[in-house]
Amino acid sequence: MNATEDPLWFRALLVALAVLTGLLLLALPLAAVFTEALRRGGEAALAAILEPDTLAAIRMTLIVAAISVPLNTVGGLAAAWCIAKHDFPGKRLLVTLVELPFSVSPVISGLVFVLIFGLQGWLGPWLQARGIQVIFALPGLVLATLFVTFPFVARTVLPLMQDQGRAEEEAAATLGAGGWQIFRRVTLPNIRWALLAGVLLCNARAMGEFGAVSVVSGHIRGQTNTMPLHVEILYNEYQFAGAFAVAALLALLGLVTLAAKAVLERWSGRVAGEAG
Amino acid sequence: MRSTFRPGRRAMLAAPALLALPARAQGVRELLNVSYDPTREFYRDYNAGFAREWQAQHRQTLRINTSHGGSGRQARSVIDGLAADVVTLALAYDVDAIAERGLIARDWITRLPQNSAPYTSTIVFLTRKGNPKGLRDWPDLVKPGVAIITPNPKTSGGARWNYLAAWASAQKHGQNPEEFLARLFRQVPVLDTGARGSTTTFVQRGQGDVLLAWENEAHLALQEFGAGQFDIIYPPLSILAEPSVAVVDGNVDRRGTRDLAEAYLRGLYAPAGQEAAAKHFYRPRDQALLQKNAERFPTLELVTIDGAFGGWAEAQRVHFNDGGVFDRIYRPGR
Amino acid sequence: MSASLALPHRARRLRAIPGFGLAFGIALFWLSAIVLVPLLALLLRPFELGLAGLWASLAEPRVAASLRLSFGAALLAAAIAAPLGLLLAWAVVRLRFPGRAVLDAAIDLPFALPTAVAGLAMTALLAPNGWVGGPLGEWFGWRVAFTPAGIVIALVFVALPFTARTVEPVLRDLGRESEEAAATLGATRFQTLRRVVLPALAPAILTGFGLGFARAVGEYGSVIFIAGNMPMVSEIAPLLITIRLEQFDYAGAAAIGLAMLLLAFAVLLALNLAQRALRRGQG
Amino acid sequence: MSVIVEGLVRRFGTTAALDGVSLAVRDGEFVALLGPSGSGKTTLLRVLAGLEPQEEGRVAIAGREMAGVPARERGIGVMFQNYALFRHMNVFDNIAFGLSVLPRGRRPGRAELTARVRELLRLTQIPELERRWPDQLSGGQRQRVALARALAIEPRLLLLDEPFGALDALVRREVRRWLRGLHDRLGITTILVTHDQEEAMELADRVALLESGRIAQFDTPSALLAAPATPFVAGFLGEAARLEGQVAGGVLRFRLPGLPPLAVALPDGPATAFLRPREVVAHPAPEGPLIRLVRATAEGEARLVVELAEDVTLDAVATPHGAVQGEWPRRQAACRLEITGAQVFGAGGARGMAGALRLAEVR
Repeated sequence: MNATEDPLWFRALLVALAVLTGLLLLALPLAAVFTEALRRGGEAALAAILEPDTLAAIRMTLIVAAISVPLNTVGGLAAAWCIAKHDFPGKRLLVTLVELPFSVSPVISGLVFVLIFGLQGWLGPWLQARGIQVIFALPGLVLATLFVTFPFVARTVLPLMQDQGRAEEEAAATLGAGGWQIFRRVTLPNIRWALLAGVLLCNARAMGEFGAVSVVSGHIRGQTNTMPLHVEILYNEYQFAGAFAVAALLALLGLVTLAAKAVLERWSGRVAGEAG
Repeated sequence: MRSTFRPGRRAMLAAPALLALPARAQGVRELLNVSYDPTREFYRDYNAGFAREWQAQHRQTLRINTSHGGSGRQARSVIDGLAADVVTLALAYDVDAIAERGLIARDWITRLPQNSAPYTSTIVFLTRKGNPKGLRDWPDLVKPGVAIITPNPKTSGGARWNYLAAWASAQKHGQNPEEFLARLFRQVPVLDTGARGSTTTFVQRGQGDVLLAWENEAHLALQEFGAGQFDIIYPPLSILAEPSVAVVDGNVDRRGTRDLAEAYLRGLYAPAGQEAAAKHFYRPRDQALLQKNAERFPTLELVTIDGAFGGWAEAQRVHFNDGGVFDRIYRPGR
Repeated sequence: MSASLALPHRARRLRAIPGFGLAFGIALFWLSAIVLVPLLALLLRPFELGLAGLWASLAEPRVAASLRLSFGAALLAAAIAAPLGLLLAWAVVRLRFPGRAVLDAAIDLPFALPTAVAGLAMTALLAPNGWVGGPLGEWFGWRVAFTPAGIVIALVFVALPFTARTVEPVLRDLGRESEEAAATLGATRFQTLRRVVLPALAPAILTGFGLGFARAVGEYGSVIFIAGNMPMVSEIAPLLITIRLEQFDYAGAAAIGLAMLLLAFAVLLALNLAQRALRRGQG
Repeated sequence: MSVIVEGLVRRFGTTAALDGVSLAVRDGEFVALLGPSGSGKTTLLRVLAGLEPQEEGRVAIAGREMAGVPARERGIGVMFQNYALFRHMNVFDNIAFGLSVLPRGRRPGRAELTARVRELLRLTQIPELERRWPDQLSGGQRQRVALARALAIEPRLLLLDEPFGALDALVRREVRRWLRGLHDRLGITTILVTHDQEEAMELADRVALLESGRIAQFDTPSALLAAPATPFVAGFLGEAARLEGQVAGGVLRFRLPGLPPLAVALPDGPATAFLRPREVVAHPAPEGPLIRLVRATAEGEARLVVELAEDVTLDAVATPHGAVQGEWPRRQAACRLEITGAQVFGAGGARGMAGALRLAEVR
């Protein structure tokens, strides 16, 4: 027996415990979603998804994600690049601020935009006078989603960037490359898989956000409902199978995200492994 | 790198376009009705009929959007700028709150007949089949071992009606109403945020022996989940719930939808509107129609908010505001 | 929006890697627009009440109780999720068994699963007539859904990936050399784990605990369905914020939000300090 | 291309990594920056490359002031400590990088670029590695790729940061010769950072010895060895042992027993002497300091460690002409030490050469 190998019974116990935790805490809720969704059969579930209001919610969710994820990717990359590759006063503060939205309750995340853009808020009356609708419309949904998904890209990419150090970027600088060239040709290729994983997580969260979006949505059927909000609406209409069908669709998106992320990680690991 | 990103970018741009609805036809007029939870089914019916009629009369296609949620939350959204043309909320208090911010004329309640409430409802008990705990009147609810499901009066308009009905009954029976309500709420195991949440808890999760519910919600629950599982019990005394409707002046003037909004609300008083209300278990104002449906809407003693509580503003202040009676019920040490 | 913005005193300071100005500009603009300005609103709004009013609004027993519940449940959930996360990380990194890859991927599930969906699923499972809640009630007489216990379970679910994923890379990095060294020095396996492995992992565990806590304390979607929402008992602070909002009490709602933010910050700061002490003790 | 550095200062927090460095490198010269770790040599290199800002002082390269000129515009070839090869590019792309980021107008076409890279591969003698990835290369190969990459931009100045650190001893020696040969062929002004004095002495025309952010001495290797300017230089170079003593009347007497006095041209007072092993010769003797260790060297002489006092030892060489051949030198034998020369510094830092005292001078 290896010196650092635990006895078989102990390892078996650990595996059993881990698998049990995984089953109880992770797999069971998922199973519940799919079981409930299929309670009235696959066709009923499909019909619920193909209903116009549901399709509108799916469309809204995709639009919100399509706007907010790229924005957060650019911003997150810029912040991570500054933090990992440059020195400047207040760097620690920037790191903390980037992580801040993680510790803010989603309800507050929605509330802050109501406080600013609401009719009782700072900019509301001015905006309304000009016919600009921010909250209870797409911009509000995007803002709330941006806030909630803010740290994902930066946080996934930053450790890797810091780990890789600055030597390659400095080498590129001495070879005459400009900032954008360095970023695009040296930094980005080195972090692309981590970046993609971060973008995927960001996307999953953007599509699944409930609390913050709920505050700023206005819940107009077929217009400002996203999928998670539509789940709640269907649920409140006693269309449980429909609610869980949409929930299952969301869960499926999440699962695809996870699978893609796992594949990415394995792939990048293999690429690195092959090269080394 | 470059080649792997390109198709992704294209797909991302294409995805929303794929799902995009066709551009809206010209001449379509839109109306947003911001309402509360239990009216979904009713307004879906009414909207379809109203749009048909409007199309026939004005040659305009209508697109009526609805937003549903807890009554208070909906009022708050309108206050914060949700561009509602009409509000159809659970309580006059919530409409008052909007009026206070200047979006609705202060005298809104007198602009339409019967306190601007085109249909009414009341609070009833929904029990398990056969009413195993024998709950007939409000005092029965606080018998030991009875679990009561009701939403939180702080967040749910319907729950405030429940609360006030119980209060009125306690007064009638000569009990200390505050003590009665304290006992009652001690027997509530789950306090959902909205009426729909409570119904789900009672029906779906099997919690509690009795659900305090809008009359229309109780009927709807029977209809949705099978009549064989639950009984509707009418207590001898309850409260007259008057869900209020109003045109949001600030918004219709801005959006140019006043004619439409006013017609929409007036239509609720018209025969078609009254019939739709009755069909969805709201008590119509039309006496003839009410008589015709007497089987669904049994007569019982109904106190009014103005008569028993001095109006909504007063009831809200005394009972539901922070530091009011409801908060006292949950004071620690009781 | 150039370097001069960051460095008012040194207008043209030389930087090793070019491109800082633009990137910093983007980052700063993005941060301000999406995070700082909105939070400023949260910071300023409560003071409309005046200091006394602000205090009165927060000192109310229900608010205090909900804050106690939110923070207590989140801390407890993080404390439960920390060993569970360690267990999962250990299983994924150190043990070989069929289904390991699936377990590895499943750890991120709460990240990817929309919180409302998680809440519905948890409620369906744990309700007295649910798959898990039923047997629990029948056999043990336990009630989980609609009690603080339900809240804690939902929060453990939410916090788990944070604790597992912070420990995992450190564990992977740790290697077996130090354990082997300990073994050659005559330590028993238990002594090795307790005196060599655990201290090495402790900062990561603490970080995971902090992240899990931060995520759990504000959680709304997955808790609201299962909480029961009884004032003084199972009413979480975010719910109280919504309640205040629905009473049109913006300042009061923002006050609770601010209190939560500051409290969460205090907890995270304390954890940070503890972690620094821990590292120093090791260094 | 000449490099002029004057009064350069660079601080990190409160500690000064460079504390007023001045240096003038001639065109085509090979200069080594030598010093213990933390002496500021890498910082100096990074300031020259434009990777660290200069806070005070000036840097001029080929007569052009460098303040505010970013690294990318300096046209200086840098070989980094761990080579910093782009891990996601193969060898060809690594070398081609500098050419491919030129402004469009000056960027060579594909054919020309390929030709240039191939030429560099030939020059660095690694044409077969063109399609390999950085992690498939050995240390020596990586080094050549890094050099080829730095040379691709046709630098007028080449900076090498500990370029041999990652190589094993045998490869090191070979690569060193090759590098110096390449320098002589290309004639590019080269500055090398190293902590290995043997490396610096062998490669460089002149060596700048750094001590905590200052240049202690800048001279040819032989001059450094023959005439160290400060006690630090004397102590750092040539494994010299440091011994304290007292000068009186032109005679240095050591504080420790067992050492003969030396003649030195210094005023009276305390003094410090630096003795290299070659300058201390042990003769067999019936009594005296004991030999603790004996090590044979490839050159055929015996290196000794002699114990002067409790826990104080001195490196020495043994006279090959021992009384008993084969028995001498051996461990635990007593010996008499003769000192053939030393660098001595007086109290004020005054330097004097010391030599063996002729008998007549002993009073």
